[in-house]
Amino acid sequence: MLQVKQLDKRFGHHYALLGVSLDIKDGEIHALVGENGAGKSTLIKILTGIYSSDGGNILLHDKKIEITEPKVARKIGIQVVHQDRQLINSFTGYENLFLGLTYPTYKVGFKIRWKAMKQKAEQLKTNLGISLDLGKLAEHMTPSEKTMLEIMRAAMLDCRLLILDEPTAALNDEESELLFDLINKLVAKGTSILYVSHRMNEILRLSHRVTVMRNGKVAGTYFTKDMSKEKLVQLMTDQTTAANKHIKRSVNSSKLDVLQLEGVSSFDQKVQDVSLHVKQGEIVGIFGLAGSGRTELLETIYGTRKIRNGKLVIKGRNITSFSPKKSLSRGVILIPEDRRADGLILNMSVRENMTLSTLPKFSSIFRMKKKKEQAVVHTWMGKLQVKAVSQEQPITELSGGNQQKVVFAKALLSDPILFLCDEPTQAVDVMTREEIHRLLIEQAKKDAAVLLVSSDVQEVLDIADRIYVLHEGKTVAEFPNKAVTSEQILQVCYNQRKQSDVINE
Amino acid sequence: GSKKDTKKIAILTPYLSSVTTNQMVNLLKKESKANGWDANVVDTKGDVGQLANRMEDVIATNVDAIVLVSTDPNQVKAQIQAAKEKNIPVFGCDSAYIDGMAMNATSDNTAMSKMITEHLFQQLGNKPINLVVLTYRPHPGVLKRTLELDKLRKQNPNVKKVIEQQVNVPGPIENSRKQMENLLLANKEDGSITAVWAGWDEPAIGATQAIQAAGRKGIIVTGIDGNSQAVDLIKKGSPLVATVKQNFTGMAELVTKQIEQVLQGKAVTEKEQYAPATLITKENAGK
Amino acid sequence: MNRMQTTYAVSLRKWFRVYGTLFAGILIILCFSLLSPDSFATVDNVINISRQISFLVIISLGATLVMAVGEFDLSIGAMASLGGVVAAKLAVAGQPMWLCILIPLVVSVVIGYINGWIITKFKVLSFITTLGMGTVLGGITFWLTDGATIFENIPDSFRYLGQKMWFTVPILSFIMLFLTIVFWYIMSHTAFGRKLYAIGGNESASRNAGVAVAQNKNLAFAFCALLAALAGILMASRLGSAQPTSGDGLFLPAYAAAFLGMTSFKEGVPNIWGTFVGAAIIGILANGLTMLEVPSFLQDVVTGCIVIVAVILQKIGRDAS
Amino acid sequence: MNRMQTTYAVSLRKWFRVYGTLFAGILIILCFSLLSPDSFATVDNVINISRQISFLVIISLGATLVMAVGEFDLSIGAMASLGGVVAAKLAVAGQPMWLCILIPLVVSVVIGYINGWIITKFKVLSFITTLGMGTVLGGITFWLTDGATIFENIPDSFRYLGQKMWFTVPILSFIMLFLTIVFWYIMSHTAFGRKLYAIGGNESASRNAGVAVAQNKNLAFAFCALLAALAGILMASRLGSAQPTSGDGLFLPAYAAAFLGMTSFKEGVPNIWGTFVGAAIIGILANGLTMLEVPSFLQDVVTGCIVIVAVILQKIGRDAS
Ligand SMILES: Nc1ncnc2c1ncn2[C@@H]1O[C@H](COP(=O)(O)OP(=O)(O)OP(=O)(O)O)[C@@H](O)[C@H]1O
Ligand SMILES: Nc1ncnc2c1ncn2[C@@H]1O[C@H](COP(=O)(O)OP(=O)(O)OP(=O)(O)O)[C@@H](O)[C@H]1O
Ligand SMILES: [Mg+2]
Ligand SMILES: [Mg+2]
Repeated sequence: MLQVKQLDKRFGHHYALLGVSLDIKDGEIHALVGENGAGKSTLIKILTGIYSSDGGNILLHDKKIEITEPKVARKIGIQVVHQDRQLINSFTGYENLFLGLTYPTYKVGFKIRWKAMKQKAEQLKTNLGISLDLGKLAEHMTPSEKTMLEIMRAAMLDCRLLILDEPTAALNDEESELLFDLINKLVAKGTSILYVSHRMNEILRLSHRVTVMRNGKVAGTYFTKDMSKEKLVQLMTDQTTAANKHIKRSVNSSKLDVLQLEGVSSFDQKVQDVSLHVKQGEIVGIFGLAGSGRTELLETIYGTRKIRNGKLVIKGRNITSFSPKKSLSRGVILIPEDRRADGLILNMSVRENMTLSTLPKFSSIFRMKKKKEQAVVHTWMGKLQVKAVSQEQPITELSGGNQQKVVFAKALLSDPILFLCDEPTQAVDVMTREEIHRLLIEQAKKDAAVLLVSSDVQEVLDIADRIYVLHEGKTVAEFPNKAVTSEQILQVCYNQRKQSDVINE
Repeated sequence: GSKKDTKKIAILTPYLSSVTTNQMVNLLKKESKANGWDANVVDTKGDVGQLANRMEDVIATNVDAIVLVSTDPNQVKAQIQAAKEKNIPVFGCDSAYIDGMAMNATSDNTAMSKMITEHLFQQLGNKPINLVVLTYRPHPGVLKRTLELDKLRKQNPNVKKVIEQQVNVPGPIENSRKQMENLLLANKEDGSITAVWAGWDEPAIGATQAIQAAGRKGIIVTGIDGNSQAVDLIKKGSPLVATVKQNFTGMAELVTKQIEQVLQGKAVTEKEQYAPATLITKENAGK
Repeated sequence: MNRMQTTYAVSLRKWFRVYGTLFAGILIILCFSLLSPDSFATVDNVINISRQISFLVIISLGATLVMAVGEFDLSIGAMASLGGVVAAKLAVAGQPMWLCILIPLVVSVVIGYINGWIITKFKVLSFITTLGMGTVLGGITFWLTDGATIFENIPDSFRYLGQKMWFTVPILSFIMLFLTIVFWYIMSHTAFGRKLYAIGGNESASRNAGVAVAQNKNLAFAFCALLAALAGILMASRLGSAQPTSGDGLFLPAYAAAFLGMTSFKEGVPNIWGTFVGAAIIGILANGLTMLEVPSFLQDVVTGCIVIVAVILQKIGRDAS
Repeated sequence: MNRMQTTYAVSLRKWFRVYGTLFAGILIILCFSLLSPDSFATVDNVINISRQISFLVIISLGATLVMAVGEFDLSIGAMASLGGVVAAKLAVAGQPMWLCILIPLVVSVVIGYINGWIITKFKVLSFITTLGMGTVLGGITFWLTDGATIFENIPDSFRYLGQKMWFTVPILSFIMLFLTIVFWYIMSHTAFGRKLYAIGGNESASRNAGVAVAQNKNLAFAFCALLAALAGILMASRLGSAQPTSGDGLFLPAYAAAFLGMTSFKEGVPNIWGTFVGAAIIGILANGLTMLEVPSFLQDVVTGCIVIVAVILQKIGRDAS
């Protein structure tokens, strides 16, 4: 139905897309994969009228079309769920659904027919089989709820092609399953899907065909059934990499505890009575369903969330006053969940971002030691293979994965003894993901401790030595990562939920 | 009027930060105190809309008399009528008289302007007059003075050139000084500017400072109001040669006397009363 | 604590959070009523206040609209002055009343639209653009009036709107209430209003969703200028004269009202009723303090402190919940 | 087009983008120089302008600092007035010069810190907080002066800084240049400046990176108030008198300068040299237009238009690249 021919897109001197061609058939799930910065999001933004192309054509049913603005794309049936959520936080779900559409109104007085609006939304909800409280404000929704809401919004209009840019990046497995059901329902109705993801398993399971992008060019389009994870990775990177298998490490039990929590609760009760400990050289995973309070737990430890009671011990010292600054001085660092909102200064350069936590190292009271700063940044950019034009490039211009590397470099610069990592591999391509894992393991080997939150059970199982399961802000289980399966962990999560449901009744 | 023993007087002005208005208000306050009245001063910082609001407020509190200081009553016509309906007499001090008011005591702006302008022209004799006018037309009193100047300068064949600049309020001294500095640099030749006519004393002071700082000779400045900083400059023999001293004390006294009469239930002596202004030059500045 | 008590406390806090500023306003009214029962707490004075705040409310509504789309219009003061002056000049020239009102309003809409157009077309900051526009408008007003107040030969008909009453209530108060309700309705119950909020909430998301961002922003600026000019016209009508700087004094209070309002009703979002309450608080403070014969300088100090405290209290209410 | 030409065009555009406002400034200077070569383009006038813009530059530097942390301080005008008045009062009371300067500066730092403290402690909007603080300060100034200008018995020593020259250059100009360089250095070459920019760029990320957000913001407000008070003191020294409202007129131009500056040097970021250029443009316009004897109202119109056009031109330069 949709054909893209020889599309070019330039940012400054740099081509983000060069001669990209692609075709999508009716009722097809077409996957798009590629490393961070390969140009996937850029392609999507051109298809939806956010960017204009610098060359090439787009054909819809063999007719040339010009997608000059988002409105046009919507009119011809191209709907999109962008990588970064596009919701109005102060609006309810209902209103977000109607954003950019003609609201149902009375003829006299132009009053919006709120009831009709709700009915329409509820109807759609039933049709798609989504359960979601649309009366909530978007700012109070969890990442998965937001994704569902955006998909519903796409389905509001006649939707012939639905583009999903990393929809599962912020979702856990359970939520992802819901999403896949939804996708399958839409496809059954004849909608085509263009699906972007870094999660190879999803791609292999879901899609019919897959297009691989590399450095702004198309490396090829293939039938998914002929593909395997290894092949895809190879196509993406144009090199054969040894599959990075998890090396089981054993932690010396005589090592000291870096972090100890005893009965810690946060002021807002998002974290309740949590007890756990992390040893030197240990990677401890925290798993739980969305909204189970994992982010909040890390924030409480780090000092951005007020603690109510409980005991927190770092390296044997009982901690009584909390702030990110103090945490940093104790060697505790946080890799936040939302990189753009909480991790990066978007209008600053790679260099300025990287050294922000460790400014005293590079300055006296009177001046910045610029030479030293530049040298160190140069070294770390090399070590982590950050892809950027120079260290003066604004961080916004980097792809997501490279931004995450800068966040890690910033963390590593402060020689931490404890890493609090919240979804560190979110929206990161497979290669970078492996790199980040390697990096964490390397740090553990150097006797640093890692507390890792991830919505991906597999990730936790891959690198954690021990796993805690969190539910409604409480720790409900602890497993050593030996012979434990993902099923078992998920079992705990769900059973716990049932148990609590029963109590409430 | 109210039944209470202490009479309440409301003194309203938008220009309390101007030296002369301030002087009058303080006099009025003092006189009121001497008469055993309770005087309340309301200033609206140059905002006439606000002045109307505040006037309504004091009317609602049933004050015994209202004094408008340095205010054009035309801008609060409706409020004056409202006061009249409630039998609250409205006095003007350095304002103007319009229907509905009890009386107004003022210096005659037109007459003062005539006095100073003629003095200025006389000082320059038959030399060509290249005049800088520093004024602020939105102020009603200053406007009257400026209009009189406009009339007189058109009648005088010696006036060769007129540069009029509006002075920014607030901050008139600083602003007029800047403008004068720029004009002096733009007119470097001796005689290209021979006189500065300022609508009131503050711009005259700013201009004088600029002329002094530039070390320019052959430029004379006049102001109007007779505030003590200006009088001081005249005394010291600066380019500021003259101002018209308004008799603010006289005005305040006239108004106080009339308020007294009205509060005793008598009628005012005269609806428009003038406190005569005097020309201040180097000769009489010391006194 | 027992469960019910907690719920009660929570809902009280929530009320406080949402209606904090309103609450502060009521507290202020109570104080003044106790301190000067004979003059403050009278029907006359309520009418008086409602008339006094009418200009401020009207101009603040406009400020609220542009704030809703995430912009600022610093030219509203100059626009109000210009509106009043143009209307008065037309009235002096003997034009019929409806023309005297219509022409400045049309002019203001054009100017507001130009403001918006420059800002959306060239993607420049509204702050600096409207600051520039304000300067230009001030110059034009000065040119039109030669700096002088216009009051001579203004026909009585021109004073009608600003000075007459209907059923003992000033027409001005009716206009103010009517406009507040109309704009509340527009902002809360029409697609246009919702789009403005969407733009302010997340401009790029709105654009990507197909909202005509530029067009709606331009309209917000046009409405804002319209309301500013109307406030200026009504002020001229009320005073029976038009000063070239009369509207300038409305500029800061208008934004103070809108910002005070942002802490009410809809937390952190500019909203019409919040603005109304904000403007009312500012008006009531000025009125009550004058009646209590608080000296000018102390009035300023008290007003400033109350504004700060009102905002802080409301925040504390929020954090506690 | 051939390759070299393209590169050339691109780098020209880039230059234009980065130095757009500077370019506009130079253009304005050229125009004035051509139109009034004998008076505008003279050494005397350069000195004159440098003295005239000194207050504006100094107060704008402060505005730039708070803008860098993403806030506003609307109390700078009132702070300048207060600073001047306190200094003048002390001078009249016969205090030595250094005390006359030091005391208001200390007071201003405390007030600025309180501004910051309220804003960071209660997480309220700086806009409304400093609006309130400005009102309070205005009241205090009024109370100190009784509304009157202070000029009697001011000793000559008080006039030294504002009126004397060193090597034919006014001390004021030296102070202005010195402060501009100092604050440029602070903002660009010290960790403190880097932190301020980081906070303005992303507050939450800065906090996570261990930047003491509240503390640094408070300092920015303190510096801002300090610079405002200093501007006020110098102005009083220059005029040999202190008016209770003398600083108010600096408030809008200060932000105009800072916003004009944001379009220069560091695109979209408040920056010291940009602000300097912005203030200079505003000062040069006033100077040149007065010299050309352009009527007041037209000066306003021209100034407003040039500000808008400068911003637009710079944007077009950016978009082209
Ligand atoms: N606004 C922009 N300005 C300059 N360069 C940009 C801009 N947006 C994207 N780029 C560059 O274009 C390239 C493609 O980016 P794009 O976001 O399309 O990658 P992606 O494949 O979606 O990566 P990811 O998997 O990390 O989301 C990157 O090198 C990026 O740095
Ligand atoms: N800004 C907010 N306001 C109100 N509630 C919120 C806000 N952010 C999150 N929540 C709620 O807090 C709970 C915890 O959310 P959060 O997403 O941080 O948990 P999590 O365990 O880290 O899960 P994940 O990160 O996988 O989504 C959820 O119920 C969520 O709806
Ligand atoms: Mg992407
Ligand atoms: Mg989370």
